[in-house]
Amino acid sequence: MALKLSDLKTSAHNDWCPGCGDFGILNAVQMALAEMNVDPSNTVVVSGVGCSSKVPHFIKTYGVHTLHGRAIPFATGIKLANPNMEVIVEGGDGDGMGIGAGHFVNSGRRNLDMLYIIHDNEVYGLTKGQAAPTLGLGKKTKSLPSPNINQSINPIMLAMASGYTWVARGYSYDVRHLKDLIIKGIRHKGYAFLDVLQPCPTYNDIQSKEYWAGEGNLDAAGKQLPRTYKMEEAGYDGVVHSDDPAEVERKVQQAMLKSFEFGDRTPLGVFYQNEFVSTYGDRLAGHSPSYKTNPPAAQEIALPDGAPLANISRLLDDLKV
Amino acid sequence: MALKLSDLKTSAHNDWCPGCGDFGILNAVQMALAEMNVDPSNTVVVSGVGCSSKVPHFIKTYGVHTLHGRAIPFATGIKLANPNMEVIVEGGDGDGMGIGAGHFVNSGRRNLDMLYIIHDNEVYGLTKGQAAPTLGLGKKTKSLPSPNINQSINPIMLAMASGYTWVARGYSYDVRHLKDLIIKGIRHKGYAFLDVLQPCPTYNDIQSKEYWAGEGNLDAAGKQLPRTYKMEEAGYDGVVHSDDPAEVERKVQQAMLKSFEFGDRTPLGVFYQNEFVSTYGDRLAGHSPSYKTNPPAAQEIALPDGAPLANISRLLDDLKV
Amino acid sequence: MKRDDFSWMIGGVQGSGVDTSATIFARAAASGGLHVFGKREYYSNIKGEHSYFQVRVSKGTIRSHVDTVDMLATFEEETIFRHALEVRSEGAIIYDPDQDPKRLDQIPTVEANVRAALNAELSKAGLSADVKGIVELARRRGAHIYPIPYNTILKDVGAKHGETSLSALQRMLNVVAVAASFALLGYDEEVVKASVRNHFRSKPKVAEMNADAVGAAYDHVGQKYAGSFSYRLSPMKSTDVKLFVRGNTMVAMAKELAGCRLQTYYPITPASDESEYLEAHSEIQLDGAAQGDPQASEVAAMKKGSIAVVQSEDEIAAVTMAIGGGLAGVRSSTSTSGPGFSLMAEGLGYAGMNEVPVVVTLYSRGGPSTGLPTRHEQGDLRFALHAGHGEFPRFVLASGDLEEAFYDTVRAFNYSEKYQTPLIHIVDKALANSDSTMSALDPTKVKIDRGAFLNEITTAVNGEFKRFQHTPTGVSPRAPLGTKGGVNWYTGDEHDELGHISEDPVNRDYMMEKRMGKLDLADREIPISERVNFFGPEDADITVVSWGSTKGAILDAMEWLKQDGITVNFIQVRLVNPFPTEYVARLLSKAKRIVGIEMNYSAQLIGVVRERTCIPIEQLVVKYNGRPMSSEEIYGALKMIYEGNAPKKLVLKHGA
Amino acid sequence: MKRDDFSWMIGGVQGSGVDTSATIFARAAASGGLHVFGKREYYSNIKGEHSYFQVRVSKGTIRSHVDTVDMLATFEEETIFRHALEVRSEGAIIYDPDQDPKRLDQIPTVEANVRAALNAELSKAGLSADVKGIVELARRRGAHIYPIPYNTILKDVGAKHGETSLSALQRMLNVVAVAASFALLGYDEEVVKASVRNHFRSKPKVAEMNADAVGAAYDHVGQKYAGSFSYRLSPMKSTDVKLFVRGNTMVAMAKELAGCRLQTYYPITPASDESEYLEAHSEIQLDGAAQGDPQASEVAAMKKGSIAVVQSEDEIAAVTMAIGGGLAGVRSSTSTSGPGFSLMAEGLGYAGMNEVPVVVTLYSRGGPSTGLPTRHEQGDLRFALHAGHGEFPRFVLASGDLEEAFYDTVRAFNYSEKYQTPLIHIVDKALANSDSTMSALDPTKVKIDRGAFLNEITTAVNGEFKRFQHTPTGVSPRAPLGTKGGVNWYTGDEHDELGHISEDPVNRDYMMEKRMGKLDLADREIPISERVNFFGPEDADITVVSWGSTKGAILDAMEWLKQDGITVNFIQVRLVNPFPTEYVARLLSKAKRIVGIEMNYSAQLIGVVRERTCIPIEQLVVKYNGRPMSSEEIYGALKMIYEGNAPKKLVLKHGA
Ligand SMILES: Cc1ncc(C[n+]2csc(CCOP(=O)(O)OP(=O)(O)O)c2C)c(N)n1
Ligand SMILES: Cc1ncc(C[n+]2csc(CCOP(=O)(O)OP(=O)(O)O)c2C)c(N)n1
Ligand code: SF4
Ligand code: SF4
Ligand SMILES: [Mg+2]
Ligand SMILES: [Mg+2]
Repeated sequence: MALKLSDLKTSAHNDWCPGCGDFGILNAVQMALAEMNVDPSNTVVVSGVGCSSKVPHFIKTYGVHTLHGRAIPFATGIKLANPNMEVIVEGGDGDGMGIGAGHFVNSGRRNLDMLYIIHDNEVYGLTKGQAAPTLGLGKKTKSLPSPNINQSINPIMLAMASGYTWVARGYSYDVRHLKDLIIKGIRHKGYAFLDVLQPCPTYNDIQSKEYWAGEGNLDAAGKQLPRTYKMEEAGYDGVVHSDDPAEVERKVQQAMLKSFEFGDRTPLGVFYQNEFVSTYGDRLAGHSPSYKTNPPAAQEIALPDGAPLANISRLLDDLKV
Repeated sequence: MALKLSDLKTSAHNDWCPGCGDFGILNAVQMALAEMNVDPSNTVVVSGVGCSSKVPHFIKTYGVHTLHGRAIPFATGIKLANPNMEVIVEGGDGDGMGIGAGHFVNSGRRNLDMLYIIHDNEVYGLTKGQAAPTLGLGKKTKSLPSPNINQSINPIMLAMASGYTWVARGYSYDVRHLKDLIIKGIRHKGYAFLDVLQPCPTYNDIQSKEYWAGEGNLDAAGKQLPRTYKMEEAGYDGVVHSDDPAEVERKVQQAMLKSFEFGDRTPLGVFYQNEFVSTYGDRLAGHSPSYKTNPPAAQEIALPDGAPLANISRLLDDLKV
Repeated sequence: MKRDDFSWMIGGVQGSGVDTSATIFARAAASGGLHVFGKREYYSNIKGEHSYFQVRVSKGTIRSHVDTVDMLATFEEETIFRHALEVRSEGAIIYDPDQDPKRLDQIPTVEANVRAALNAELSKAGLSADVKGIVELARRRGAHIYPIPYNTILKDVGAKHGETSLSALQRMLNVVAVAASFALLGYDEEVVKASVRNHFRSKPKVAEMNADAVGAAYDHVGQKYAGSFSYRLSPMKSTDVKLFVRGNTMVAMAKELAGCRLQTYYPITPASDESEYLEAHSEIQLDGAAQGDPQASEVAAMKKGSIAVVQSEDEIAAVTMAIGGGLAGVRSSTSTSGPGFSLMAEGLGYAGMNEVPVVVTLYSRGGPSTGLPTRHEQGDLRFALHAGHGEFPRFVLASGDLEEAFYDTVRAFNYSEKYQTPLIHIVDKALANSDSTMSALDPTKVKIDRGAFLNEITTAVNGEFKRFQHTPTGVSPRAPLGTKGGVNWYTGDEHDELGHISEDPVNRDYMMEKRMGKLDLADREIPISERVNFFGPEDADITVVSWGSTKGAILDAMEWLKQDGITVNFIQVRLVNPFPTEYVARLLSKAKRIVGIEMNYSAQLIGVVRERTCIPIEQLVVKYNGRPMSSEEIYGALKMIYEGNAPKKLVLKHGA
Repeated sequence: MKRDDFSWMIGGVQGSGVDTSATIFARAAASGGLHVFGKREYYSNIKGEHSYFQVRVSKGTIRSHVDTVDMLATFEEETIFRHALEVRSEGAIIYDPDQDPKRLDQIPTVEANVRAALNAELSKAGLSADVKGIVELARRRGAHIYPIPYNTILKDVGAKHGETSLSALQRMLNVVAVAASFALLGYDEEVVKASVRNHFRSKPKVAEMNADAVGAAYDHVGQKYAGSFSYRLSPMKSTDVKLFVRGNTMVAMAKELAGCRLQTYYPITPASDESEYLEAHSEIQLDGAAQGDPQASEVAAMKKGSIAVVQSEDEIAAVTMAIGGGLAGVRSSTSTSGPGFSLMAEGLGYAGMNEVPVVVTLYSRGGPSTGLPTRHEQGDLRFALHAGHGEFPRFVLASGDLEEAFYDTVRAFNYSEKYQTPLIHIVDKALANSDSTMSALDPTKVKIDRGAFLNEITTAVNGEFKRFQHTPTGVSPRAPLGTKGGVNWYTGDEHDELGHISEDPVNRDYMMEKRMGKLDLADREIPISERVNFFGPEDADITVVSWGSTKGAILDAMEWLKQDGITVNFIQVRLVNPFPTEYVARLLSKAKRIVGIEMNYSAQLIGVVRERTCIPIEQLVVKYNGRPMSSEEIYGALKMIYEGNAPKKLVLKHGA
């Protein structure tokens, strides 16, 4: 039975500001899940804390709205426990690359098979518009009393440096393209990172919908040129096609160089994709084969009468005097 | 009066293992400070927790041995309070890029004028040799029961992605070269990062002194080829010579590409240096000019009788009914 | 119980200017010499959810809110549905009759159970579930209903100023609601206009238009409802009402006065307002001696200083940066609330171990976890007392009202620096976000005491300075990092006098006793007057024990109870650690009937009192629904207890 | 006080095999049916600092260490300097006479104050500050000195096996020291050889050479010192000595048995050993039913499972990953010690708020801050009870010995899952790092109780499942993430039955009462026998209250006191939260004289007892120098108290 978009809507009241870019991302996720016909009860959306992190409440799969900055380790625990579940992580840029930067970097080292979507609005929405790590040095959004005194982080570059094996960027008002990216990210075997440009009309008057649409960016004929473009359409191929280390290195470097493009011509699409890296699940199974065949969440641990199923007599034997 | 090396030695007992690479780094730091003839009482070495982080106790400047992973924010607080002090941060790779990765990344956004030295031994020394974030996937040091199941982080790349304005690598057994790098790093106006290859003979039998000396890396004639080389000697120039954004971008990209070299030919020296970025102190002073002229640690806050010097009557005026 | 104050409420959609209207109302009242207390309630949301503001006005001192609503000013439907039935009999409701057809089921932000309850009431009364119905129900229950044709009034005003944009006109809705309220109360029109002009002073045209809106509202009310509402509000000539303030601001100002020169923060509700205030006022005038003395010290005259305010990457960084500042000899602090404080536990222990002064201002909000981020609770006391593994000294100081928050902030830095110990200053959200008039503050009453702070090291041996030198008191002279004449070390490990790692058991005992002993020293040295407030007669029917923001409501309730012939005294503990055991035990041992009052589930302070004094306190009044205690609730609770009708744990439940 | 056990000590440089020798000694004794208790002391250092191991051996049950050293085995100078004077009169010192000329001032690892004290003693005695001098001083104080020519013995053995490498020979120093000790004690040579062979079983050649070294040492002692030492040790035929175990391992094994299938950790002393054990044993045999029943269930037979053991990037990740595992329905835990636990406060609150079962094993070590990472303290109890802002339920369980640690670990998972509440299991370092013989463990005694755990959702409405459904007990049926039949939500915010954010005050009250009420439920349901141990006669001269690893020393001391005619009973609190208030109050109200014994500065448990019972406990015995309490110290302290000679707070100070 095919999943309909409406099957993925919940009864929870959505209290995002009118015009918030979060709506587009929510729609794209729901469209992707519907198109993939996922089993909602085998899917979980895990988030941190922030405006964007309220998103699980609006999607009718399992939803875990966690702590500020901790979406990744919560999701990691869920995926480790139940590797057969579809795990999607979402959260804000402050959540993911401010307070959560340590997890962002170190989870890149694991290559767990999940998708992480950052709502990149360059501000801390829910706490009233302070600068997020993606806001450029000297930028002054309407929420800031004076220009930002921190340099910004480039999420794509940081993801590449951290070892994500699928790295992409989408735009919250290009819902169809975003939906396609989400599907690719979910299908990717390994850790996928999707940075989504998300206008926050309430606090960020710089990276606005109008800005991305090309306001003030006119061609010779005075026509607005949108500030985003699709890399793939421009001939870019981020996919690693063989596990030859030289090819891998080339593609990594290409993605890093590509990540420098930002502003008047901001690339959307897949910067990098490498299906040849073992997942963390594979690696655990290398050490303990039953991790694959009988993963934690699938294991019975006791008989109906409560007798434990684990037999530790071999462990006790080692301790015999 | 010139500072002698012996003036920088303390009475504290050094309990590193015989042959530990930490000794070379300690020596290099002391030599650098002596050569620069710093004022020990205007200098502070701040560290985290780990074998390497015991280092402040062996240097006769002020020393602050902090918490695991928190050397950077402690040092940040010190530097913010007393911008005229020389602040050097040291710590392990686990300390800096494992538990401390969030600070590593976000402090890169500030460009405070300090030097951060990581003792890169690829293991957690003080807790008995677990894998550090710099140990490669599948590597099995003698301390590990089975091969490492995490991918590694490239510290140079991470530092570049985080916005450090001076990024270099040294080797703990090339003390003179290391000393020169430390001097450069201290002199750099902005946030400097120095990754130091540091053999841990007790737990890491892979990245050993012999390995770096070229064991098993033979040329056609059967001669050992050292696995490190000096970039500058090979014609590499990491310095940004003008504040033209194109030049900056080129140099950043060059450093990132260079950081891919590792293993049989590992570059030492300065990957990147940019003196054109405003420091955090400058930026604070942009907002509050007295930060430069009368910084926190220099300010008197009370008269001898305890009367506060701050006059808040203008603030109170705003609240008058 | 006879209230002679007036309780006014306004509500609306978050982000639509509810705050502004309440501020204008309050300032207009305050500038007429009246005492004002304001309390804001809002969701953890940016735009769209319901928020409301309650402003209490009186000729005499008031310190709390009440549950009763004397007048409800509304301009949209949700506020009417949520609050109309709270209006007392003979109270007033101002509303826009254009809203009459709006239906309850069209408002998605109203919770299902709230909606169900309203539907039930309306249908029981045979009324429709729309604005018209609810207004009618309120009328039946005794409220006076004042329909105000907002749009007509606004259009007229707009026409006069050539303003036709609907959204521009809509922005004046608040002012019309405020003005209509004042008009009904017979309050001086010019005072209101002056207040409005002052509020919009940066935009003169807007100011004039709004002042005209005030006039139009007054005209309308004057024509239609002259004298119809019985309560009158009038300005008073001379009172001690001098300032109109909010909790965060009080703490921020006091930090500058206290000499705090490094403030770190990671954004969090309701703490970040304080840091943002400091950021906006980071240049500091250092001619402070002039405050008291016209012949100000020359050293300082006209000098300026700066407080570095830094947004950190997380709260671990915030607290460790502040400790770094403390090590460098700068009075440093960080402000946060529960979730952030949870991340500071390890840092606190480092400060304790290394005897670093640092002040953490903890704005306590509804927990646990993310909890109720914009709601009220005193739920963090026990955690503040025990945060961090192992044993180290710390001060825990809790203020009860805005004036206390001001002076306590200065004391916080003094205690922390003098005893070289971290200090947690709890300011609960009910203080942080409440507004109040108060009499003038006197910065010259404040003294700064830095304790054994060295500007130069003269005792170094071979260049090494014993930072943790053995002394009889346990307090060692402290030289900041950067002090000439020697160097020393710090480490989170147990250490010797120089600050080097030491695992020696003898040194360990000494250092533990040195550190922990400082609390005993402080216990001996800090006067009781700075640690506990005792209100009421020595001999009373009821002895209340409480702490923090409940102070105002308890004091207000005490006055009403006195009118009823019930005498109450009140032990307000401010310095919870070191706990003033002897003094409190002495007061309690004389008490007839002890009642613990706290805005949390488990009566945390009472646990501390039991632990320290072993005096059992069985009667509790608690509240944990996320709303602060009102003076009426406390009045009712104590009366019930006095009459012997209360359960052992009386749970207060009022709030919307 | 008459001890009939034997206390042996060996010391050496960290990393030089002190552990190995002690293990060989202990196993050789245990395999002879003797009871053994071993305690290790070491610096926070990898190589070079001094470490020592004390092994106590007895024919009867022993549960603690003593201060007295009956025999000191050494093979290098530092151990002689540090410990020679601890050897009792008539005790024995084994040493290498080649060390005689080594001077105290040549050992940089000896702390200045320790050196000064030794120098003073030696010079007072007119002896040189070298090994020769200290050995002479020990002899004068009554010790028997046994010089052993290690090098000669080793060279001879080496020659026989063609081994000339000095470092290879040096590696046998330990074995020679152990063998010489046993030889002096007249212990069966073959038992020792078998033990050595077993230890080196993976390297047969090394094993043989070491066995020969044992023989050579026996030969040497036999020739030179036959019968010269009076204490004899001999194997016993049948005893209940079955296992030789260490704390970490007990907990790890029990976790596998309890069904824990996700363990996260960030390396930290002394916790990581447990995780590393689990990592090395992550394949799990699931035919456990066979343990009790030869006709094992077919479902399970021969099936294998896996525990995922994950090194996280920090402890925040460790605890939140484990909570993630808990949400997914997997019994999950993390192990840490103080600094790591400090970082878990926020995560704990989330688990409490969302009713997620998760077990945190807290290996308590010397605090505060980095503190004394390899030393002992029970300093984290109060923090464990209150960690995390706001109010949420949690269990705090503390084990007193290795067997308890095993069974408590299983209970920990049961409580946590049944009441859907985080649990902190405190195992103090003195347990984690002590080794002990014990009788067999019985896995069939263990039952797993998962509480209201759903495998399928049948009650979803419109696909939405009420995870936090109102129930009379407060415990709602729980379906893991991934369960078919519906979905639900979790949030750190206050939430409704579905798990969606709710700020409604009525719902809030309900949810607070639901969560906190589970502790009352547990208080009613969990039998006292699992929560408190009560030892000794109902009616006793002294009633001791304590918790954790002091248990063994207290029990041992009680036996000695009984011999002296002093009766003691002992309340050992295991489940500190929910606190067994009524039961403890009842016992205490009958007590003649109550003594609180704790290995921390402020007597944390006693504070809890005072808070809960309001019974004042004034007499304390505490220790906070980083060394565990010995049975001798407790014996001495209680005797002093009995005789009325003790200060109110008696601080124990023994330890090196
Ligand atoms: C430990 C902790 N610190 C601070 C907060 C307060 N807080 C809530 S949301 C938020 C920032 C949200 O910004 P972002 O992650 O960019 O999400 P957005 O609202 O922009 O979608 C902060 C700091 C918190 N909840 N927890
Ligand atoms: C919060 C916390 N977690 C864990 C530890 C334990 N710990 C001490 S040192 C260390 C790792 C040290 O590794 P690294 O930083 O690489 O330094 P190295 O010892 O290799 O020089 C750890 C995990 C700690 N001290 N604090
Ligand atoms: S504040 Fe910004 S990010 Fe948050 S809901 Fe409003 S528009 Fe969206
Ligand atoms: S363990 Fe390794 S890093 Fe640590 S002191 Fe020894 S050699 Fe150096
Ligand atoms: Mg954001
Ligand atoms: Mg390391």
